[in-house]
Amino acid sequence: MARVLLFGGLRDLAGWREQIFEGVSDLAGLRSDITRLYPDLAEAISCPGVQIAVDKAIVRGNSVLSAGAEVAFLPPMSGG
Amino acid sequence: MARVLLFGGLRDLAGWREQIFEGVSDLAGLRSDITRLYPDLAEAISCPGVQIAVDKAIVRGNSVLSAGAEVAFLPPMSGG
Amino acid sequence: MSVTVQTDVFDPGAALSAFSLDLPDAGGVVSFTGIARKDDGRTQMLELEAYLGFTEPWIEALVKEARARFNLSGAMVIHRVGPILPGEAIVFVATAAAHRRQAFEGADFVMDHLKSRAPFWKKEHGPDGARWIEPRQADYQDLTRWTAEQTPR
Amino acid sequence: MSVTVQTDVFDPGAALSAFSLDLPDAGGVVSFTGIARKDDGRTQMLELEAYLGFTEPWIEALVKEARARFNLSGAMVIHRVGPILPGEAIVFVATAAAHRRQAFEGADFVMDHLKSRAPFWKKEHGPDGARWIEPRQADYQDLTRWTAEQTPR
Repeated sequence: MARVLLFGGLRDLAGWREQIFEGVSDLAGLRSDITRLYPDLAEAISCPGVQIAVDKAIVRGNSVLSAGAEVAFLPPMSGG
Repeated sequence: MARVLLFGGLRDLAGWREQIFEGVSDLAGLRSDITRLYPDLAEAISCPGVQIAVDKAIVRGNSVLSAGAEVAFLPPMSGG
Repeated sequence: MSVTVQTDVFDPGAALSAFSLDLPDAGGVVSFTGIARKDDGRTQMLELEAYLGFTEPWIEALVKEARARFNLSGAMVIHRVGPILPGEAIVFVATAAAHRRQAFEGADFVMDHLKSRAPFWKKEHGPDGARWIEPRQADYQDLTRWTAEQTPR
Repeated sequence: MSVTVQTDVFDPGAALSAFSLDLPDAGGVVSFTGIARKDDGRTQMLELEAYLGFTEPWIEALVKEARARFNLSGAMVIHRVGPILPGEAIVFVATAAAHRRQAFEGADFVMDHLKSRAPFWKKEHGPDGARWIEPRQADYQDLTRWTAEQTPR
């Protein structure tokens, strides 16, 4: 189970801010589920410039997700 | 007649801050009076770096003094 | 060192007073306040989003770097999130140091990095609708001032 | 534009609040506060002397130059004279501009010129007596940052 958070334009695109994905154990699996359920979002989060944070730390490539992990998709940051 | 003002270290040296000099009509005359009455001060105000303001405007060289002119001797400024 | 991300409107002057209360031996204090511009009515509202728990540590790390680099004796950042109206303060940065050059450069450094790199997402609401915005090119250029070892003059 | 030379102690935060009240379309406000350092007790008191009627116009001309050069939409200077105790504010400069770089450079410019050139005379009272002081060499060096046409980066 992973808690997925969307920020900025990704949230507007998906129409939601936070969602629980059951039965995922790594980022690759989560991406598959997102592709199946939200193809537009899947495309958007594959764009260069979109970063992924697992439990509030930026990760690159695949990553194992512990139970209850928080996965945030971060579009290019606008600065303060 | 001129009103003479001293600032900074010049005031400590002379022991006064403000004094009226009667019967002076230009800076050269004022300097003569100061040399006669306060030789130490006269020497100090001849040092490079000491500026003279007549009626709050910096002057260089000799300058005619109108009646009641304010003459300020300004040692090197320390900045704020 | 204090970093606050908040939705509440704040008074930069009150922030500067609070910051100035506890400065052991500072010779100079610099503050910067970023204000939402009126832009002739083109922007009616800004909306700033942060990732709480991620954004604050990011700012704290930036402030820590600035403290070490410019020998700051104190630093404070307040950053608004949520809806922000034209004329309201968005960000406040204060730095204290023994000498004024350090305080100036510390505040400048923090602002350049906050404006270009900080994890915020910004939406502009105008008469023609809303749009998410990205840093201006000028903000990225400002960042290059701080590369390598030397500090800008 | 406001220039004040005063003997009264002031709160930099209150000054920043007052300055921030009337800024038509500023995007950035920078403030600098210069504080009398404690210097491990070496300076027990500073005494600042101005030539009233001469010092204020000098500062006003400086602020006017800064406004034109950095396109400032507002500027404020408060400068103390008389006896000043360690920890008290000596000088406060605030600048406002559409963009933050201008506000930073405007405040920096005003401070560099105030510190090295302004018509004040400063006496330091310490445990070994009092002495009149002159600008530090570093203050003169800061001035060279603003010569020629270019602004420092």
